[in-house]
Amino acid sequence: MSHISPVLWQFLVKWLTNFSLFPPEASKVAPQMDALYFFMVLISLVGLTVVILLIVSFSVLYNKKRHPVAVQIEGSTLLEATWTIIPLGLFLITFVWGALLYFRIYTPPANAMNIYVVGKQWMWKIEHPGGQHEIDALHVPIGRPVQLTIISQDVFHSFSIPAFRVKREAIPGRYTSVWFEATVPGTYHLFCTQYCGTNHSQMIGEVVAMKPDDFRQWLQGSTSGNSLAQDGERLFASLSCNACHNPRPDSRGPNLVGIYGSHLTLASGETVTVDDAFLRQAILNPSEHVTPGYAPIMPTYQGQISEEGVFALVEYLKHLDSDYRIQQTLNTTVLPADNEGSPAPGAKGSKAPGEVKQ
Amino acid sequence: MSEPNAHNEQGAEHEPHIVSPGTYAIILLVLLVATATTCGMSYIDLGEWHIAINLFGWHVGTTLFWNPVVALAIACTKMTLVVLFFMHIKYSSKLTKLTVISGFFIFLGLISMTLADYVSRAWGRW
Amino acid sequence: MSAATIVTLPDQATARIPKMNFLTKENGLLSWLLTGDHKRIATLYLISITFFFFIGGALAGLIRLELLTPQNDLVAADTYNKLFSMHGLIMVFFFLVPSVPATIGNFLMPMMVGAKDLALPKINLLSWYLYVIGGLMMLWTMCVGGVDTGWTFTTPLSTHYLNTHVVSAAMSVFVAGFSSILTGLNFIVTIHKMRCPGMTWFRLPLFVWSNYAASILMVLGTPVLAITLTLVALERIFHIGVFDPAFGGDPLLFQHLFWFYSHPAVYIMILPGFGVISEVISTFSRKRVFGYTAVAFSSVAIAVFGFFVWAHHMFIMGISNYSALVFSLLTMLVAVPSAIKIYNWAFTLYKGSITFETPMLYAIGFMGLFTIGGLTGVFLGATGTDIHLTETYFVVAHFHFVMVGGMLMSFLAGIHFWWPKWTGRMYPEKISQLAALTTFIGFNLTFFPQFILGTLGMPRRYAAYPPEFQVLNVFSTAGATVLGIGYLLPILYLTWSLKYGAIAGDNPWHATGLEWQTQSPPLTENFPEIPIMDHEAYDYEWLERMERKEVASV
Amino acid sequence: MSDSTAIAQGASAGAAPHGEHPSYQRHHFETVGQQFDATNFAMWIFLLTEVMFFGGLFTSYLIMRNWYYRAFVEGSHQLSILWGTANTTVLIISSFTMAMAVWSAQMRRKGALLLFLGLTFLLGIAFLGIKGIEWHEKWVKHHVPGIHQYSEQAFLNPASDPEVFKEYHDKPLSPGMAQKTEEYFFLYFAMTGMHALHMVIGVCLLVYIFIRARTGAYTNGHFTFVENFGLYWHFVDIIWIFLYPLLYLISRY
Ligand code: HEA
Ligand code: HEA
Ligand code: HEC
Ligand code: CUA
Ligand SMILES: [Cu+2]
Repeated sequence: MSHISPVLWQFLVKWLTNFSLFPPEASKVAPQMDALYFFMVLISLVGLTVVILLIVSFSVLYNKKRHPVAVQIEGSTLLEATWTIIPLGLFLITFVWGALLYFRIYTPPANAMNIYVVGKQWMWKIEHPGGQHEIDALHVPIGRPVQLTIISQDVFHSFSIPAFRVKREAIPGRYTSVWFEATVPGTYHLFCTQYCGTNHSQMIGEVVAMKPDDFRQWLQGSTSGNSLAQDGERLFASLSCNACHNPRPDSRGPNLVGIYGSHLTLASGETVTVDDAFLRQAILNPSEHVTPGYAPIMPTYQGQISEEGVFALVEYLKHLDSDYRIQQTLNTTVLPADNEGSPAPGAKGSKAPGEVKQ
Repeated sequence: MSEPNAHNEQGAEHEPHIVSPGTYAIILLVLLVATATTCGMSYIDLGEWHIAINLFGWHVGTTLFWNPVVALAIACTKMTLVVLFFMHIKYSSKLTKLTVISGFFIFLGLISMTLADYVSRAWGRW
Repeated sequence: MSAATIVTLPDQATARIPKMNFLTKENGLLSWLLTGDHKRIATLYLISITFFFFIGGALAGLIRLELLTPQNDLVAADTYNKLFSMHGLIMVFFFLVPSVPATIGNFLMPMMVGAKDLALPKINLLSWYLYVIGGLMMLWTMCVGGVDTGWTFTTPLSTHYLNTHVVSAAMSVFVAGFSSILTGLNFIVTIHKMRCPGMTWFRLPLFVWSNYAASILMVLGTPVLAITLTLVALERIFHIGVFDPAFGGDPLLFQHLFWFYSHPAVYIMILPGFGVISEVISTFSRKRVFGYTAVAFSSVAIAVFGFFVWAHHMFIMGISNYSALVFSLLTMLVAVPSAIKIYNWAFTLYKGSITFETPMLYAIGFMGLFTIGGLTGVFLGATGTDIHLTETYFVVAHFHFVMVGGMLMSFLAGIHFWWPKWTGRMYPEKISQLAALTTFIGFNLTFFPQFILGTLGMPRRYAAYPPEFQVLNVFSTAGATVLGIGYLLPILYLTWSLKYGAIAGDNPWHATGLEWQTQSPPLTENFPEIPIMDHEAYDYEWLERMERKEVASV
Repeated sequence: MSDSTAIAQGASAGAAPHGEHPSYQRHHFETVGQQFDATNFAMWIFLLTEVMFFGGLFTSYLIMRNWYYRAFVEGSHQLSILWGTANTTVLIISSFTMAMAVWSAQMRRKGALLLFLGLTFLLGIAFLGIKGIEWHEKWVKHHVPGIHQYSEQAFLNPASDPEVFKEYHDKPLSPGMAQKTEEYFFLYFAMTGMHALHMVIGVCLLVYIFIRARTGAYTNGHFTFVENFGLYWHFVDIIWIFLYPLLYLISRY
């Protein structure tokens, strides 16, 4: 058979082995998304079937041969109302359902572990809190919510994991975030879905969801020696941030210990919550967020720190809760906690503003 | 061969209303005074108004500076005068009036809905 | 003064093409290039957009060929990017936006309202010239190397990261935009000011209503695109930025401004098509359109609401979640009027007396395909599912269903429907029915698999893709070939019919519109004398009475 | 853009005589009134497109102003209130003379028409002249973004050139913010430039109208073109009425 047309044969084989109508459901939100998707398929089928049924049956019943003289009809308010209200109702249901899902996907839970993602033409750089760097690959444990903090270094990109049904734009100059909880171990596609220039279609990679133990092993195996926070600490010293930000009483800059998660009142009267985005802004555009009691003397670091560097600084400042030295020794990477009760050091919100040790 | 009045919508306006020079002069005067006011006003600090709402832990707040608001209000008044009198809208057909209004409606839609996005970004953590 | 509109009986056996008509009035190239006659300008438009359609189609062919295999082996990634960018730009701005309004609309609008010409004939001609200038700029851009921004000109990619001909492409769209503004302006003025005696708003054919709605969108939306593209060009030339964050700008601002035009633009692209469908369905089922007022007002509702849903293209791009909520809700609301239309058309068939000539086949195809396209739009309008589906082939399939399955189908329906009026000759019926069927089959084969691809997660604008997506892509490419044939056929037989087609007579379809109550092809002045409208639109009983009367008087 | 509308309408006057109708009536209109109405309405629609055209710029301006308020204040203080106010006055008066020109045409007074057209023209030129002076100043100070090396030095903290710095009574800006003044000037040039472009088109049309008015073209009862041009001119005035407080008067106290 195969000698007749090898191309056709291959094609058939491929079809039979690879054909699927649906991507794998590998995250907690995937079945929820698919439920809505199927609901919409269903109402679409109903709507479409009605349209087709009407057309076909009228075409048969009232074609010229059967029905030579048309009967003029103005319209019908009742019918008009029917096909206004039913689709409207169905669309509103999809709206509410969709919105719930949307807020779920874009609102990370407090105990999520944080992984940083930098997009640039044309690769994804991933920074784990434990200092593991990855390029075009992302390793995550299953059964734990993972929050991605994403930024782009140049143009728009979009971080997409179809098997998890999540996707978020990487925007230059701004953090965005998305979260997921992988459920099935396996290797999945990672795509850049926003058109970003020549090699847009090469900006792809793999997401590897692993059992917690495997993940722990992977973390240990691929550590770079320093945790991200330690990288940050080095930067903090080498950029001489500590010349001004230090625990000395006469320091020129505010003490940054425990600042993460607290509420700051700025000189302009605004109150802000210190989060990743604020820290980034405070480092790159210090003049826009002046703390009362301090002169606006902090220089801008725009263009001097790479986005990965900013991530490292942010991660460092996040953990700065007692002293300017981080309580970590080299080679001890941040490991995810197995039980919900004790969130990992990287976990967001693990430290409510009240507990801040000053 | 034509029946002028059979045409819809234009019957009303064969002879456009002629506004008298006196009216124009008054409008000119008002416009000049308004310009002077705008200019003078900008040297006075009209203060600001803090709007702050605290809803279930959300801090929704902005500060409204009166100077630009007043300046823009005056500009809008000036515009209205120019449109009504210099551009004869006061004496125009309903259709033209409606056209102008709907144009500004869409214009405001563009500005307000875009700004609404920027403003509300601060409300959440997105 | 005639009391009733002119009706002359079609007598296809002995009919001759009238000696005096708009095509023969004057001869020579200049008489065409300097014409003020809306029907000649429509003809010029028809020729030029057909030209651009085939260029766009050829690019689509290359896209599909490249996607036959997972690797990027036919063309380099850069070339591929240029292919789809030029394909999108040409198809949208040089084919679909002017398609129905500037050709069929231009041809019919004055006749439908009972006027001798559009209100501003010179402006109309100017608009064609602007179109041509814009088109030449686009062709020039293509010849010197093309542009690879995608049709959406996404900043900061387009402003600072590409070294292709972004500025000339943007300016070409700018110029073409003004062409469409002027067409819209002309229509609005004509509809308001040029209606013949007795032509009240609710006697207007629905084609006029839907083009009116589209014109509002053109007039108020397009300028925003113009200024946005100007800013893109300035930013590129002077290296400063309102759109590039590296210079303190905001790329989302570009998105807001761009989509403020480009969402209404999708309704510019569909509303005139709705108009064609109304005319065709009514004529071939010999019935007044069911729920005339509802259909008329739904067009206007789409136009008004259509302005306020633009951010549904930006759900994952970092707009505020609250904003996403509002825009999603409005998107759902704007989908309803389309549903109203579809069901009203379906019910127009009820108790009609239906025949299935080619325009009707296209119209029925339209209803099925547009419903699918529109409903998948709702998938994208729901914020949650959009996260998964956006920027994948699901979107590509969605918009080809509405644009190609919707608008292109209705364009072809319209061209066939009014071809006898336009040229005085019939197109060959059997082969055109075959063409309609071919496009329908080819279309589904091309674009249906793309829904599945999108759901599986295949991103759009990919020159190479993971091998497991190949099977569906092969289907799609195969379908595109069939589709291409389906589109080549009409151009062949329509050209053929110019010389050999049967003489059509004035009103081969026994349609009620004013345009059918004058000779085919019409006089330059459209009507021997200005008609007086004394009946409702789609009043087939009136038509019958008139025809009977004429028979009696012969 | 705008001139084309007007030209095509103006050309209508040249149409061939047509039976009992006045020579300026185009053949496809039933009555002169219909013609007037249609062109007038068309002009309004056209102005709406212009509103949306500037709308994009205003939106960008508002967002940037909110983000970089300090830079916008400093940038704005670089403009001369005197020139700005003078220009506003000039433009408002020119709007008045234009309205009077339309009135003269309506009253069929050729002399007055020519006078007011002439005045409008002069005021238009005056506006452009003043604008030119202002732009020149920016050029000299290297405040034209993009063209030659943009100089944010003057706004900088610490200012590199104490002499320049003395001019500024406000607190100097941080480097990041100082750079954003470029954003202000970009929008300043985009907005006033787009406005000036409209003025230039208007002034050219005025010359055309003036020449034709001398032959009595608009004082024969057919003043549509003057009327429509008037609408255009007032529209351009309105844009400036908004540009003036937005660009010149940010936080002057
Ligand atoms: C002709 C063009 C056209 C038309 C008419 C539409 C119509 C619609 N579009 Fe589409 N759209 C595009 C062209 C068009 N679109 C293009 C070109 C893009 C991509 C741009 C790009 O990124 O390159 C796009 C992208 C696009 C997106 C963004 C996707 C993304 O990038 O994430 C969204 C999201 O909301 C959307 C939604 C809709 C909706 C809700 C409609 C609605 O108007 C549809 C309304 C119609 C119906 C709903 C069908 C009829 C209804 C029935 C028969 C009732 C059924 C009955 C029951 C339910 C009982 N479209
Ligand atoms: C009106 C709009 C319109 C029309 C009619 C079409 C028609 C077609 N489009 Fe297009 N398409 C768009 C608008 C349109 N498209 C837009 C806006 C985009 C997005 C661009 C972007 O991402 O920026 C897009 C993107 C797009 C893609 C996605 C590219 C990507 O994301 O990587 C694909 C892929 O299959 C595609 C395919 C097709 C096909 C097969 C047709 C077919 O229907 C075409 C059939 C016609 C023919 C095949 C022509 C037949 C004639 C010949 C072949 C002979 C030619 C001969 C000579 C010239 C002498 N289109
Ligand atoms: C010249 C002294 C100086 C240097 C160097 C400096 N800062 Fe600052 N920093 C300040 C001052 C003063 C403030 C408070 C006023 C302000 O916000 O501008 C501040 C504020 C901050 C804040 C905001 C917190 C708050 O309470 O407002 C952060 C975060 C910060 N600095 C981080 C850094 C980092 C990271 C570096 C090094 C890369 C750094 N700083 C270098 C002086 C400095
Ligand atoms: Cu990065 Cu596409
Ligand atoms: Cu849209």
